[in-house]
Formats: sequence, C-alpha cells, structure tokens
Amino acid sequence: MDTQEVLFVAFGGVAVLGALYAVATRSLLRAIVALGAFLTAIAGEFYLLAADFIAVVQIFVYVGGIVVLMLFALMLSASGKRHPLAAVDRPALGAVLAYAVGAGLLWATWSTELPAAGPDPADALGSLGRALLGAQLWPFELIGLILLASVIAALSIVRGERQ
Amino acid sequence: MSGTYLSDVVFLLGFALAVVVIPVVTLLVFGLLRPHNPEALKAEAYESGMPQASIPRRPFHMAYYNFALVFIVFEVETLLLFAVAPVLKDAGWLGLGEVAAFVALVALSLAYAWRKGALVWR
Amino acid sequence: MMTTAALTLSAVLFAIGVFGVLTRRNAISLLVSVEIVMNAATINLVAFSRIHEPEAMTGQVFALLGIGIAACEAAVGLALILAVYRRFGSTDVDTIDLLRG
Amino acid sequence: MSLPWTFALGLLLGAVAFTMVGALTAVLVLAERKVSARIQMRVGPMHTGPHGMLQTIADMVKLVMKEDVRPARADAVAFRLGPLLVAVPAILSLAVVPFGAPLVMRDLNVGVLYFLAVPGVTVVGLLLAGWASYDNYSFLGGLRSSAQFISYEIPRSLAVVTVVMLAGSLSTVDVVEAQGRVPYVLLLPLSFFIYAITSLAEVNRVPFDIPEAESELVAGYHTEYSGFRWALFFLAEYAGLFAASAFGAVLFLGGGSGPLLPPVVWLLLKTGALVFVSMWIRFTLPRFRADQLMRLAWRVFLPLALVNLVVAALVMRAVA
Repeated sequence: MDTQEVLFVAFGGVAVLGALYAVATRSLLRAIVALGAFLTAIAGEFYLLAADFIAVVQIFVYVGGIVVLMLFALMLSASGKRHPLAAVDRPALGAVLAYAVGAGLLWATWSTELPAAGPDPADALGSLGRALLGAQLWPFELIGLILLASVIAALSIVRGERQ
Repeated sequence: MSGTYLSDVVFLLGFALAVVVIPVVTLLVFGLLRPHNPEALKAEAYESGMPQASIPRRPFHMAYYNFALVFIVFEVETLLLFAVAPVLKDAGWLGLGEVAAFVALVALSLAYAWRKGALVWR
Repeated sequence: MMTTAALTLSAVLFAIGVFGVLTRRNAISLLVSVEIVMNAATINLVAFSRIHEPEAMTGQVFALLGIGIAACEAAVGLALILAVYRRFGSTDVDTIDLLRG
Repeated sequence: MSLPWTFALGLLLGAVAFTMVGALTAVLVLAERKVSARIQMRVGPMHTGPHGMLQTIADMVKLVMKEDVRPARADAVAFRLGPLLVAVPAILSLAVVPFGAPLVMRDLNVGVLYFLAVPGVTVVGLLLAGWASYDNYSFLGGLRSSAQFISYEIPRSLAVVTVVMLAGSLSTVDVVEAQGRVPYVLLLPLSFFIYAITSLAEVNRVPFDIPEAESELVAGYHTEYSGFRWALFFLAEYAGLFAASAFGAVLFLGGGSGPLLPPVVWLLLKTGALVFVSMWIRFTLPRFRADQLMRLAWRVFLPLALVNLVVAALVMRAVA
C-alpha cells in the first residue's frame, strides 16, 4: 500500500468508528458530535479522491451548518433534560437487515470489474465551474430553485406552528 | 497544480496534529502542577452569587432557529457561487446571465424570508 | 485500488446508516443516520467522477448538489421535528400516531 | 518534497502558528490595555516590569497554574471539548496564509474557501461550551454567539466571492499575484468594507461583542471556564482577529507585495494596520443591541453584498 491508500484507510477507519458511535450511543449530544467527526473524516477522503472543493464544501455545509442546525434543534427540544437520550430499538432486527444490505453492496462492488481511475484534470476547479455553467447548467439552476422551495417550506412549518 | 492533493492532506494533518497536541499536552502537564481543591460551592453554576434560578434546559427563542435555518440555505447558495466565480471572467455574457438567474433565485429566497419576518429579532 | 476502497467504505457506511434508520426512534437520531447514508452516496459519486471522464467533473457536480440537497433536507426535516415537538412535547417518532385509528 | 518532510513541515509550521498566536496574544493584550488606557486617559498596567511590559507574561503563568473548576452538573466530555473546538479551527485557518519566506504556509487550490470554512467549526465549539456548562448565562451566551457568527458568515463570504471572481482562482497565492500593482481595495471598496465590518462581528469584537456583554450575560459562553481552558477561548479570539486581518491584507491589500521589504514583513505590517483599526474601533464605539445586530446582518449587509456581487460582475464583464 502506498501513502495515499494508508491515509485513505485511516480516514475510513475514523469515519466508520464515528458513524458506529453516532448510531449506537444513547446520548443525543454525543451522537451529533460523533457525526461531526465522521463528516470531517469523510472530508479527508474527498480530498484524497482529488475532490478538494467538495471536501471544503463538506466542512462548510455539514460541520459548520448541518451539525450546528442539529445542535440547535437538540437544544430547542431538550426542555428539562440534562442529557437528552435516545434509545436504540430492535437492534437485532436492524443489525440483520443492515448486514444484508451491506453484504449485498459489498458483493456488487467486489464482483464488478471497475475501470482504472483516469488522470485527475489539470484544472479541476475550472472544470467544475465550467461544468456548472455548461453541461450541468440545469442542475445548477434547479438547486437554486430547491433551496428557495426549502426556505419557503421550512419557514412555513416554523411560522405555522407559532400561531 | 494537480497531483498535490496527497501532500496537501499530509501537510494539513501535520499542522492539525501540532495545533491539537500543544494545548492538550499543556493542559495535561499543568494539570499535574496546578492546585485541585474541589468544593461543593465552587462547583455550583455561577449566577451572580444567587442559587441557580432556573435550569438552562428550556425552550428558547425560536428566532435563533430561524436564523440557523435561513443561514444554511444561503450558505449552500454562496458555495455554488464560489464554484462558478473563478471561471466567470471567461464565461461571456451567457455565463453572466446564467449566474444572474441563480442570484435572482437567491434574492427571491431572501425576499421571502424578509416578508415572512424571519430576519428580525423578536 | 482507490476506487474499490472508496466503494467498500461507502457500502459499510451505508449499512451503518441503514442500521441507524431502522433502530432509532428519536427523530434527530434518524436524521443523523440519514446524513450518514447521504455521505456514503456522496463518496460513490466522488469516486466515480475519477473513472468516468474526469475532465467532465459530472460526479463532483452531483456530489455538490447532493450536499446541497442534504442541507435542504436537514433544514426542512429539523423544522418539522421542532413543529412536532411543540405539538406533542416529544421528538420520539413513535408518539406521533394521530393518524392511527 | 517527499511526504515525510511535508508532514514534518506541517508539524513545524503548526507549532510555529500556535506559538505565534500565543506570543501575538500576549503582545496584543498588552497593546490593547495600553492603547485603551491612553484613549481613556489612564496609564494601564505599570507594576510588572518596566511600564508593565511583563504584565501579560505574569498573566500567562497565572492562567496555566490556575485551578481548573468544572461545574458539578456540567457534561464532562462536551465541557472539555468546547474550548478545543473553538481554539483549534481558529489557528488551523492560518495554514493557508501566504506569508512568504521563511513562513511558507500551504498553497491549497481552494485556500480562500478553506479559510472561510474552517473557522466555521468554531460555532460547534461555542454551542458545546455553552450547553455543557449547565449555566443560564453560558447557555444564552453560546446561543447568541453562534447565531451572530452564522449570520455574518454569509455576507462575508459573498464579499469574498467578488475577489475570487476578479482573481479567477481560489488559491491565496494566485489572489495576491492577480492583484499586481492595483490592490483590490481600490477595485472593490464595497467588498472590503463588508469584509472588514463582518469580520469584526465574526471574531466577536466591539461593537459586535453582544455575546459577551458583561452587563447582561456576565461572560457569555465562557462564564464557567477558568484557567487554561478559559485562556483557550481568549487565544481563539486573538487568533481569529489575526487571521481575519491577515486575510483582509491578502484579499484586498495586495498581501506581501510592496517595495524594498521582504513579503513577510509587508504582510505583517498590513495585518498590523488592520488589527490596530479594530482596536481603535473597540474603544471608540458603543455596543450594538442584539436585535440591531441581527437586523444589520440580514437586512443591510446581505442585500448589500448581493448587489455588490452583481454590480462587480457586470462591471468586470463590461471592462473585459
């Protein structure tokens, strides 16, 4: 294994441990903090996979945004509870089904002959920007629309509840 | 500039390691030297000398959540603008129009949140 | 090989996320699990971006959009969770059974 | 450069960045006390060393040797994690500042975005610290600080988008090079204005220090902290101020370019000038109210930043 693969496995290990802790712990706060660690490790994986822009966006949106939003929601819904807890329910059934899903995905991955990775683009960021303004213009404008829709939806839900 | 991803990660790992290890080691080392006299009164929450009036686990101002909610949407929009900003110079009037349409959607979200009164502190 | 490693990691994380979705009853924990699943998918997109026309960046564009969608989902989802909490006084999804006959 | 050397260099520069921030905090605290004393017609610290020059050194020794008190009902893990999550990202953001020899930091392809993204993690630390303390002042302080931080992050990022647009790159080195003889502060004065004001808010400086408003919230999110953990919050504040000023110099004032002196000196001079302005503001202006603060972010700066972006794009297109 070369350095890149060693690092990839190391980040992957952190990500798997973080994800396991996040789905298994009873403390909601720790689940969210573990999610933050998981997301940071995934950002490292993105960087190693030559997607530096995605990696930084991951930190920006997920760790600096979604995790913060979750903490806000946790604190808003924790009235009276010192350590908000959440039980794990039917773990045996969940484990069996998750194992089946994971085994299926792994079988599909390992039984497929994948083409080798091409050379990384010389000007990756430029290519990304040009793609968004060219071939991928529709997704780019569409996400603007979806974001507008989610502002309307989320604010309506929050406001409607207040009255 | 391609092919530097691996060394970028290695550099940042080293940098982060140093920045994390220094304060942690300082805490541990001086933890051995500094006094440690636990006392029930000292471990009370500070409330300007009074006993704690209310527990700090209560529903708070919804306004905080509204700001967080609008923030995350605008954050994604800003990042998409960052993605296209470097090539905007060479994208011609067409590219500018495309970005203008996107910015119009951003402005529309802002206008909606404004009209709904989500952007004021109550 | 990096692509296989990425897909393996993604499969494992996907399974962990599925476990969380199946076993958690608290709505915020559910959202945490869903984010793990979303990230597993994003890893795939980024990995595939390197093997199919790296110059076109299609995979990365969709990874970017996926992150955007995840943000929308979190914003709307958490707004719903809070609305439910204010109505029922709990974020446990099993307590919301008004539609049950 | 081989990978082990890159790693060692990262370690070294990380240690240098931490030490630099520590030393800088010491100097800035003393300078701030002396400058404020002058502005308010006092003399400031005088006892330790000549003219009180060694006062901060004494303070530092005091802080590391002070007892570490943790409230009985605090969440132990989050209480410990909070200050680290506030201080570490603030210093990590220095990893992309193009100081020039001998302090060559890393030139990432996405350096500008890295600088905006990494300090954002601080919010998580603020919320954790405020929540874990199990104290009303800390709780409200943590909420207020984070709400303020996220509100000002958007107009600030939008102001930086215009710089990236003009420079055509997200690398900090390219941004400095693209400025050539004309620094962007002349081309994008409004962007610089928005960046400067919102940066003050991001690092919780007066007139935006409502989260720490002594008269209402005691000390905000760090009410329950003492000793070195408290010092970490303090360090983070000055690291943030330094990083924001250094980036202001890189993005708008031409970075390390200037005649005669080496780049690292020029960059530090420009950074110092911006830091001085922030101190000046601190002791001249009163504090905003919480509602004014949020109104300013969302109803003034965000629309202003959007208009600025569109105008800058149009002008750039028309000139090209």
